[in-house]
Amino acid sequence: MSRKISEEEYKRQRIVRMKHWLSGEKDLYLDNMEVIPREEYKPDRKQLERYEHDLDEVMTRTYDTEHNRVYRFFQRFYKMAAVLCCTVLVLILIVEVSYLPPIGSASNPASNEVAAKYIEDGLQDTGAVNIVTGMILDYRAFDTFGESNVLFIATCTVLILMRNDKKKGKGSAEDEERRDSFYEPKKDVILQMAARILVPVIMLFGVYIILNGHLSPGGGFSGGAIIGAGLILYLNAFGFEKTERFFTEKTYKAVSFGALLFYCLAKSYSFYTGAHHLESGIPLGTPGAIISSGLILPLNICVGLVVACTMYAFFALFRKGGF
Amino acid sequence: MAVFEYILMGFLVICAISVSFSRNLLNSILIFMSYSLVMSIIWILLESPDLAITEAAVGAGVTSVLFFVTLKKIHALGEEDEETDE
Amino acid sequence: MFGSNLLPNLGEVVAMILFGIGFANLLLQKNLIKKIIGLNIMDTAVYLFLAIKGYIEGRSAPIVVDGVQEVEAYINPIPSGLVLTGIVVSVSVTALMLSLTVRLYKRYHTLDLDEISSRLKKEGI
Amino acid sequence: MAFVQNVPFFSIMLSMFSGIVSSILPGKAAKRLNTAVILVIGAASAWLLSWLMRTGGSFTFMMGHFPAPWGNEIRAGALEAGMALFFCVIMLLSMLGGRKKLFDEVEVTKHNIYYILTDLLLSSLLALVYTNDLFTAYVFVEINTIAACGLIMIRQNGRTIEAAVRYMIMSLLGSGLLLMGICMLYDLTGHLLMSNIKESVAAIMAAGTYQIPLTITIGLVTVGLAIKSALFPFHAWLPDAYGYSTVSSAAMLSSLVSKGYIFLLIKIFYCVVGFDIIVGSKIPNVLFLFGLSGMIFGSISAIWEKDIRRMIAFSSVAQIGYIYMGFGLGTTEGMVASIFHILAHAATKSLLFVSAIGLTDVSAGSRNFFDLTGSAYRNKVAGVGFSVGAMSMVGIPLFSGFVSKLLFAEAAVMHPTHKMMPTLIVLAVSTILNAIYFLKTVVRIYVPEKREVEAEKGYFTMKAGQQRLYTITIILFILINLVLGMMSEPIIGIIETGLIHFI
Repeated sequence: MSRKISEEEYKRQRIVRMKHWLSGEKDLYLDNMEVIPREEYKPDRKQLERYEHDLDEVMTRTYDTEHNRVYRFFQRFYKMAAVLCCTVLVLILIVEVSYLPPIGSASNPASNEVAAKYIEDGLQDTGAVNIVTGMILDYRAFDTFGESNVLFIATCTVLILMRNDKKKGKGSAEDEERRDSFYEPKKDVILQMAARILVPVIMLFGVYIILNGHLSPGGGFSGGAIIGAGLILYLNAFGFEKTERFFTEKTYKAVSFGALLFYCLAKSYSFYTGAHHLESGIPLGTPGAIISSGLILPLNICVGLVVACTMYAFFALFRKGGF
Repeated sequence: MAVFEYILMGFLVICAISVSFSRNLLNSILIFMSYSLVMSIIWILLESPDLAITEAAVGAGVTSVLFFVTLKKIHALGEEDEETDE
Repeated sequence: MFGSNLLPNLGEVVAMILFGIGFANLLLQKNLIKKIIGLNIMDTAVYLFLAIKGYIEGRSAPIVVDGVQEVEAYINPIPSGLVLTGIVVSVSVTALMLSLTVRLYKRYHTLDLDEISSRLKKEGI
Repeated sequence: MAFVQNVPFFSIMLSMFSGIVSSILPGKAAKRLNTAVILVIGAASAWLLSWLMRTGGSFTFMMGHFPAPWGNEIRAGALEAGMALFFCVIMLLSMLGGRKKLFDEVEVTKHNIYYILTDLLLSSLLALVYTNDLFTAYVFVEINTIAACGLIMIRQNGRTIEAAVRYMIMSLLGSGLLLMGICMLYDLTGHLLMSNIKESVAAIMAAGTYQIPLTITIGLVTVGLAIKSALFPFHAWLPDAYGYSTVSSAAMLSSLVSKGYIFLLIKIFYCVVGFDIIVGSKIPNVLFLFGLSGMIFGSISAIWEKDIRRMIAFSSVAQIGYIYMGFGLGTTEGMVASIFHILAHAATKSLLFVSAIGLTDVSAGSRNFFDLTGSAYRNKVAGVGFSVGAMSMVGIPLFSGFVSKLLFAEAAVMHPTHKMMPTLIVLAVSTILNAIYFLKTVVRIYVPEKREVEAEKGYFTMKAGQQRLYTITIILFILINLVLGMMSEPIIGIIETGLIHFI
């Protein structure tokens, strides 16, 4: 009742018009402005169509690879240029190599105080007999953590591409069965016999390499790859039915999630204490014993689990888009 | 470096070139596999056993298996017809 | 043009030639699978280069034996560590590329990338 | 050690942690976690930035129990903190702006993977920004590449997979060269840590040994990173990858992924080799040439393009040319202009992608230039956003693009040698070309379409109230653009102090 301005005036206010325009209730420009009459649109449309038609024509002629001489010339030219580029690259690299310090000599810039410290204090600092393992899992652990993330993200991308998500579609059960049997290995006696003997040995060897990663050559990654190879052999010999008893997508998720999470938390703890000059409070043990060298053994096991699962997962995803 | 290493390295180059020019995909994958094995031997000679184990397990093992599966899948796909989405 | 260390560095020259072969394969091969093999050759060539760099005449692998911890006893451990990390990366990338190949083949029934793209351009989606 | 100094370490680890946790979460929870993590990291980076501006200088943070030449290390200064904050803001807005589209275009079962990819992408970007170690940089470059590939092909049709393959091939060529360069640098200096390499490089240059291999090595690293960031002759993968992926991915790829590589290149120029040596090695001249040709060629291709998203993608090629041209000037002013252009381009290009998707949505999904007639009336928010982005790209005052063009021109005028005239001429030509294709599009979307035609083609009108999240995103993007354009002084100040602390 106590309006200061009339509704007409209110509606004419700029802010109200802005609001209306934004919410699209009334199109100021279409309704209140002079719109070009319809007739003038028609030739425009025709022109447009002609233009598009011409463009299509040009496109088809351009990409008619069999009859287009310019295209073929360009292709050949590109190839020549690329070969030339590669040759020049190799030449440049060889020239560079010829100026590099000679290989095999002990006075190279690369064998400096960094390498010396790893060799001299590695055993005391990390507790690992294998200096390379001590280096990648303790001195330069951040790189290695990044590396396991590379594996993780690669599995994610392969999952995107290869996983079959249409299993529950109707009518696909039969199709699924056909496809499954298509990819399943045929019952091969020789392969099965060989697998029966080889798989336990391969597995044992992989476990040995992982557990001895800080004592002898190898470590989480190589051992994990060996276990993965063993699993792949088992799968090839006995088929998905057998492996599904102990290895499904859930197992994969649980194992790799647990291992990566432990890795992440352990390394965060170690980085944090390291940066603040706190004692990490993890005993290094006696060098040479199996249970020694602090976090390296558990981390090796984690890496091994992740790698083994990843390798198997790659294979299973490639084979039938699932586990 | 010993003569043996140079022989192996020559073998590496031969493998790499023949991979590029072989017409059969299966052959190229097999050649690549032997390339990896030779590489791991060279690494043993260069006193890096960690690398040798890893390369033997990964380069000659898992990677080649992945190549084989891909090849099998592609040939299998050639026989049956699928992929209808989008 | 060439420096003085061409002959002593023959191993590295081989690594560079391999790198070039891999590079050319990755760039020029039409077949996707061969491209991927080229990628692997290129990566291993870099790793070979690194491993040769770490090698020092007459020293043994960096695993402490009998408590000997002199610098003179072992080769440089850093390149080995870097190569280990690198190998993982190249396996992951290979798996990713192979799965992309399978998907492309499923859709276009060819492994030739140029043919696929010219077909795509003709479709003009 | 102040508590705030933990922020770089904390943000890298937190984003990785959230990526790992997202692998077992359902899509919605992963989405919430992703948003929360980006917000937390952005706030923490802002805190770090304000602290660094107050105290000045930079600091290093040990990753592990061992000090500098033996263990890993990360390093933070004003520029790094600012970049981290900016990346977080742009990533958050791109995710918000494309969320609705994401639900349509990506299978439901794969939503959580999308969030894993973005989390890891963020962590790799942060690591690239903060790292002080070349090999760590290489590992995270690979994570960045794979994540970007995943982002391209998560919307699965033939085009995106083909684009992903092309992207991967070019990127892997770049990574190979980068890794080779890093190995050779290691061989020449014996270090992987940036500050130590810099000392050794200075010693090498002083002694005069190994000069030829050093120059070639720098060239390898530069070419590798240039290939990865789609500098002009290596851009073949870019239009398809940006044009056909889902919109959040396109926005993030153009504004974050390539910028991460470029930032790493800047870091290598300043912290690894030293800017004087880079300028002395004549590599900037090559970058200058490629940058100039990229500016012209990208714009011309964009004019020919009638698909609006590919047009924006080609415009990216031109803008990356600008950035490399700034490097090529070889002066500090040119570098400041380039870094400012990184910010301006990131803010504008993601705005353009997000608003373009609003326009195409109301035009029955057609991306054809001619079908967009009048779409700015059907979706007003998107229309306003697109116009702002276009004006910024063209370089109209008040918007961010204007400031960066001004900086480039200033840097060119202050340049001591003969690079002034080519820079100014190409800058002018490229601005005109930009104006041709962007203003053409703006005019096209504001030409009214007849009601009957709209009804016939199945167009509809999208009100601001129906897309609240989208509207907020666009408004925030416009605000960032205005802030960059009108309050550029303090930002340029941050860049300059950051560059000083780099040395």
